[in-house]
Amino acid sequence: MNELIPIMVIIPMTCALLLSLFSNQNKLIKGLAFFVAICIPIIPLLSNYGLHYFGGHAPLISNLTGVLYHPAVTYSFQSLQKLFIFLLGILVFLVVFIYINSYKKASGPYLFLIFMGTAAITALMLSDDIFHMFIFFEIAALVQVGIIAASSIEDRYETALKYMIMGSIGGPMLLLGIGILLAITGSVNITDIVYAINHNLVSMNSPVFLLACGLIFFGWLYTSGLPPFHTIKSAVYSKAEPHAAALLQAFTVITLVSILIAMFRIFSNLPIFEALLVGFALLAMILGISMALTQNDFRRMIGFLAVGELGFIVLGIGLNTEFALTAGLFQAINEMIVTALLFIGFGVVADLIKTSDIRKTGGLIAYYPKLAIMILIGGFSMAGVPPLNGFQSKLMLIQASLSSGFPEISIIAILVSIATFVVFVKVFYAMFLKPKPNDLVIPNKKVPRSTIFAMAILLIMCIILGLFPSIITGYISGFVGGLL
Amino acid sequence: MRFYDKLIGIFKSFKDSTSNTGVSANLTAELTLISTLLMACLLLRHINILLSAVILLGFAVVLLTNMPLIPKFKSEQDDSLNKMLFYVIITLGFIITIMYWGGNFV
Amino acid sequence: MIEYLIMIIAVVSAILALVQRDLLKAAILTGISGAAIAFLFQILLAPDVALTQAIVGAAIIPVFISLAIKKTRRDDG
Amino acid sequence: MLDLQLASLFTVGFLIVIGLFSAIFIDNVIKKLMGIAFIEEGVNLFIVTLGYKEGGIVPIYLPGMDANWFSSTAAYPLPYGLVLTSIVIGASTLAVMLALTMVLYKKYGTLSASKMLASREESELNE
Repeated sequence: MNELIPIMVIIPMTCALLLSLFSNQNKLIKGLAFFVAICIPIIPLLSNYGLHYFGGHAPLISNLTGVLYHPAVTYSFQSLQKLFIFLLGILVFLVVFIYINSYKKASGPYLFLIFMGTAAITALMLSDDIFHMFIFFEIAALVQVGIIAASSIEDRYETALKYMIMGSIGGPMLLLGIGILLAITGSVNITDIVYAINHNLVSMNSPVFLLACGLIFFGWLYTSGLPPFHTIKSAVYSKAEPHAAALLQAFTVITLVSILIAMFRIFSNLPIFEALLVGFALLAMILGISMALTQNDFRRMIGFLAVGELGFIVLGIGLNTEFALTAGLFQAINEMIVTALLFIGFGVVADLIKTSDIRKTGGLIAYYPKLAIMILIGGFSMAGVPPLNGFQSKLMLIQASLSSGFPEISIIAILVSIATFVVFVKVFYAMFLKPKPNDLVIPNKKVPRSTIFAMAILLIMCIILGLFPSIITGYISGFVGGLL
Repeated sequence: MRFYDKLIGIFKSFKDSTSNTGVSANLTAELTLISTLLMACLLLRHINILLSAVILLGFAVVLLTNMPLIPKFKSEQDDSLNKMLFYVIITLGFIITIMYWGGNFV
Repeated sequence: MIEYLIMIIAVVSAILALVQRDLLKAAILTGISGAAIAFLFQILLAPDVALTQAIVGAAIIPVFISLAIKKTRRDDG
Repeated sequence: MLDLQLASLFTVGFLIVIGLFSAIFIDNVIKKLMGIAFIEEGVNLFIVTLGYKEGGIVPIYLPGMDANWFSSTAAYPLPYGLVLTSIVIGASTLAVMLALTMVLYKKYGTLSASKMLASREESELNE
């Protein structure tokens, strides 16, 4: 059923507007949010692969040149989109579940932000139109700012304003790049742009085309939080509520993947594009891990780790072989799951003991043993310990970099994985195993059951993907085969 | 011998500010940073082997003589808007320069 | 000829807005720059965009900025 | 005389450079935000300039026009459609940033970015 493709965007958006409208009726919005959150992962499973043309404007053949062009905004739904939207749906469901269970009075505007963000990210993933992507990129940035500002952590407004000022430099640069592409190809549809480039209607060597590539690349760096934006992105993660941070990193990963695939389709014939991708991926890995090791705030530490892990995704795509692309996209999925688990786990600890400074924590394993084990396994998965999913994708990436003739990259990847492990040993020791400091007050409160449930589901997904990675890689390699 | 003394001094300089775990984490960060950056320099051999050798040696000397790198790195990557904007603009300039003049050569 | 004059007005009022000490004057100069750009859109054959820009650039943005100035402080500092 | 399209592109360049300059070098947050508004206006002007055609007409099809004549003389309307959206996005982004500035002014009592948006870790060390 191809009609379901626009529904994936329309349902969360409508739900967001309704939630904001009825924001004073607590029961109603809780029920509506829960119902829609269940629907969101189901719709992509029911939908068929295909294209959807808004307004029914099917592609036309030009009388003059005989070239097919797309007059409508086009949504393309393929196996990769199915996978990512399904996973995003599951994360949204878990986040909404945690939220409506842990607060007596649900806030309509806050749920509005969550669902609007979901709609924007889904549209970003589906869209085949580069200007459409820009619109939802800006909406996603605004939603992220709203989610940070709605939290109760200190210094949130400062971080929000900094993020927006950065975004106001990154966003117009992206738009400028899109404008240049529009000027030299006359279209904003990615398929049309790719056609024009592949049939030499556009000179690949013209400085204007290269400038467009650079500007779009810069805008993409902002939205995905790679260096030089890694400091602000990790601050954004650490200033959001725990469940919201889990959602924000999923937004970031999907935005990264969708814009990266669009850029890859347009610019992959430029050799310098791959060099830039690999360069920034290595920089993100190195800076992310070295900053994570030196932090004392464990939320910030996970924020930097999440940024560093993004480097692995970009690395896979920058290597530009079929196997490497599959590995990179698989790593994206694993990172979404594992980082969500860690943000929820660490965030709930920070909420309970009212501090996130590892110098002031200790001895928590006696109080929260379940939480400790889940966080430990999550950390192992992110560091790449064998039977878990992080191991599978990192192994694939290392093999891919070896087979494409870059042994240095695989050594760097291994070193970064080891350092990630060190970060987890440090933070696990400081939080759970170290003797309890005298001034640490542990409230007589249990971990909310909904949080344990959400973490358990994410953990089961980690283990299943680690044991049977072919569930996911089949979908991805089908998509990658069409991309190359 | 002098180099060894310097290294010991660096370990001690970490120690005064943080705890035991903090020292080991900072040391790991330091070693990871140096080794990965030097490894990344090796990638330049795909452009020119001589260039990569020269840059690798130069870089190694610079990194090892400025040894407590992590405090410098950390102070450069803090949350101040001015520092962030500085690096953002530097990166924008870098990308545009590389693209505009070097786009056809790599 | 008028179009070149409008371009010069847009750029000069933008520069003047940034060198003002009084933020309220700067907000008004931002509005002048926005209005000049709206005229430029009309000259560049986009009357519908010019209408939107005339509302947003010449009225809404200066009003937002002056509201923010009213809630904070007027002098540059 | 300078070509209109080229002159317009120069205006774009000036606006973006002025905007970037103020966003980076001016300390007052409200002036930073004004600079950001100039960047956005410059980019919008760039995209509108793309659609301009010298000696063309406004791309509105009126009854009685010859279709071939219209398609060869009218300006390219796609960029104009896009700019409408991006103007509104720019205005809403600016509004959110101004609101955040107002909140932060209440906390700090200053509009200086180097005081308001500085790193918090330094003040922790001083304690």
